[in-house]
Amino acid sequence: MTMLRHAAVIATKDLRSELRTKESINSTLSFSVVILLLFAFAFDPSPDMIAEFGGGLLWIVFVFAGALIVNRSFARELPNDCIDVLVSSPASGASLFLGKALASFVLLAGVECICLPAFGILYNVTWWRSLGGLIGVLALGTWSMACVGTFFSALTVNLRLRELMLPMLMYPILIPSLLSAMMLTNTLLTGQPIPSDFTVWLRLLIGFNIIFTTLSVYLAETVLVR
Amino acid sequence: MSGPAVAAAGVWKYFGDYPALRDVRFELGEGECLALLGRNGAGKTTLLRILAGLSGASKGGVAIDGGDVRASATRARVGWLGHSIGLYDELSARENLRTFGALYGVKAATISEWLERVNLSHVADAPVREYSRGMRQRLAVARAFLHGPRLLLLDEPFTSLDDKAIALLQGLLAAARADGATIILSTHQIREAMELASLVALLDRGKLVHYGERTTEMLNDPGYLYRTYGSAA
Amino acid sequence: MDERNITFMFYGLAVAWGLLALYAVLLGLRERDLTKQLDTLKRMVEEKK
Amino acid sequence: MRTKIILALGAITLPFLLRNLHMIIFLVPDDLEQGPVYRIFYYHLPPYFVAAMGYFTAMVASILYLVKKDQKYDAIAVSATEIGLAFAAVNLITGMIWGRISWGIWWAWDARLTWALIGWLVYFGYLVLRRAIDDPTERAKISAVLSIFASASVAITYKAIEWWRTQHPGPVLSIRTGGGTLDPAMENMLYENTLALLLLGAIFLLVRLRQEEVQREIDGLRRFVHAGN
Repeated sequence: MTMLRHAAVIATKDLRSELRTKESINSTLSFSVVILLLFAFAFDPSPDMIAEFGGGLLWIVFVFAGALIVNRSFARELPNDCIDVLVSSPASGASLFLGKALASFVLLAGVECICLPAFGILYNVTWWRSLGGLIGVLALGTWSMACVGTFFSALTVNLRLRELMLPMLMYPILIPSLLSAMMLTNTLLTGQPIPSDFTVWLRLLIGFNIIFTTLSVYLAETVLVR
Repeated sequence: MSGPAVAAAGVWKYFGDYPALRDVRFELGEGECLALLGRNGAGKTTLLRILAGLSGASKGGVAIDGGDVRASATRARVGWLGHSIGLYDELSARENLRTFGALYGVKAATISEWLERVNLSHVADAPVREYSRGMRQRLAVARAFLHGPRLLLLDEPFTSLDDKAIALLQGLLAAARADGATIILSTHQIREAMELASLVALLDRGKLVHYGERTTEMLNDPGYLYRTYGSAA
Repeated sequence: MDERNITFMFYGLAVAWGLLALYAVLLGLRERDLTKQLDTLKRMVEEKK
Repeated sequence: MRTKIILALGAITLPFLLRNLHMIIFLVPDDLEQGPVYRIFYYHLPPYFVAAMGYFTAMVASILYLVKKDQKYDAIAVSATEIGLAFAAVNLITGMIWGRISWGIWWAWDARLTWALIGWLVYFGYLVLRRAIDDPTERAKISAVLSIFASASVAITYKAIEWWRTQHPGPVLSIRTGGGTLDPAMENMLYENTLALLLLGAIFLLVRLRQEEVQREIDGLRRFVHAGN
């Protein structure tokens, strides 16, 4: 329907702008790989240590990468007041938000596709044994970050201390989804499928995504019409 | 079919406790052209932004053809040109127009036609960052007129344009006027804008102190309106 | 019960009351600051008239 | 008029709190295993209720602000959040002191303590965001949206942390456990102290609300003076 069509237009515009300027991709990628290296130096983890906190470590890298990417999401509209043109177009606030969240999701997924093999090499983890489950959990976790992150990027776009404010607001609110993602990724990295008592985390992650996507889509219009 | 009627019914806009707009009330008929005058900070931009659905009125409201300004169908017919050009520097002219055009459902042929009309087709695929000021302004005008808007909201359109761009904009506005579109443009008392206007409104510290026909004296003597209606300060 | 148990009880009670008292003091400070601002502004308005 | 209510409430609450304190230290029966330190519990659980009430009021006020756009609800939201944070701090730190004795470590990753800390972080972010926005109308709208997001997240976190780890003793109140685990005298004191702290919270709320109104008046006057009209 038209909302999704408008969202797609905004998403392709965002991705094209990003691929042309690479203003957030470069910094995010190098930043993520550096963190992976630092952890390797700091812990020099043995395989069973990896089984215990591999998922946590991976998600810490993704969370930092996420904050860098979503920070630029609405900031990109400020030069030349492009935000005014978008808001005055027939596209609703919700489709603007969805388009931007989609673009951030794709960028973040790109960074993850590079970090995961790097993680596998640095910590010699055969992460692809239960690949299906892993991709599912990564997608859910990444969407929760893209959704909440992009919404808060819209919320804080006009503030002075935006770079500082966004992560500070975003991280505590994302704790339930990050916690679930870390628990699930931990077991999936070691190759076993999600154990029965862990399905509760999967339900939490899915519930979190549903609640916050609806809230964001519903409140986007209020936030964007200044 | 002629452009929509625009009505403001007791619009108040507060920035905190500061009334940027105080009980602004007017009805603009279909196909009319209103010149919105006033000093800096009188509330011209605030009123235009509310009419374009960019910000909400604290009290009262505006209606375009009786409809809500945030309704998608209404906004599909509105053309907005703000102070800055509203284009992406990293994208080319064609990509910019294609992105905005897609939101209004504009076909590719119209886009190249408009690139031709503002004679930018020779640089259509270079990023806007490399354009001269005049070229950027012409592209901004093309973006505002791209989807054939029936209501044009222009915020001091003439102030930063070079001569070629002013001539282009005047031609387009005259054509739109002839075609029955409704136009509201805020201006710093520049003659070009006054010639087009059929109605004139004067805002003074948020209050609409005058709204009526544009007379010839106003055209010849820019200060006339401020002396007769504006407050001394 | 070892002696530490009782002392920690007093720590706990002290912290509870202390924090609430601290918040009350903060409110009081803000109250004074607000009234001061209000008075200076009112005087400025009088002078303008 | 409101100052009269505040003073009247104060006249009731302060002696009530002192009486409770006296009873808690001397009269309430001892808990056999934990010894006197369990008495901190009367200042650990009740503030948790008051904080939760504060956060809930803030959420409702924020929703009402978005619907009705009346600055009054924004004032209630910020005051309720601030008071929620104050009582949550009491809950958090008393919990840590109590934990120090019963578990032997300052910070046990116990479900309720962790949840209280996360809630504190989320709503502290709310206050910091408010300070970063100058225009009151804009500030009210953005904080209302943030408050709704915050309360949704804090609610989900409650469940998440619960599943994650809980060393916290199970619910002790008879209403929750169907009676029996707590000595009735202890339980009555819990309710009484909760009531006393709720009254104190109400006083703080009224004072804070009046301060918001004074702040609005100041902003209005300052604009009037600067606008020079």
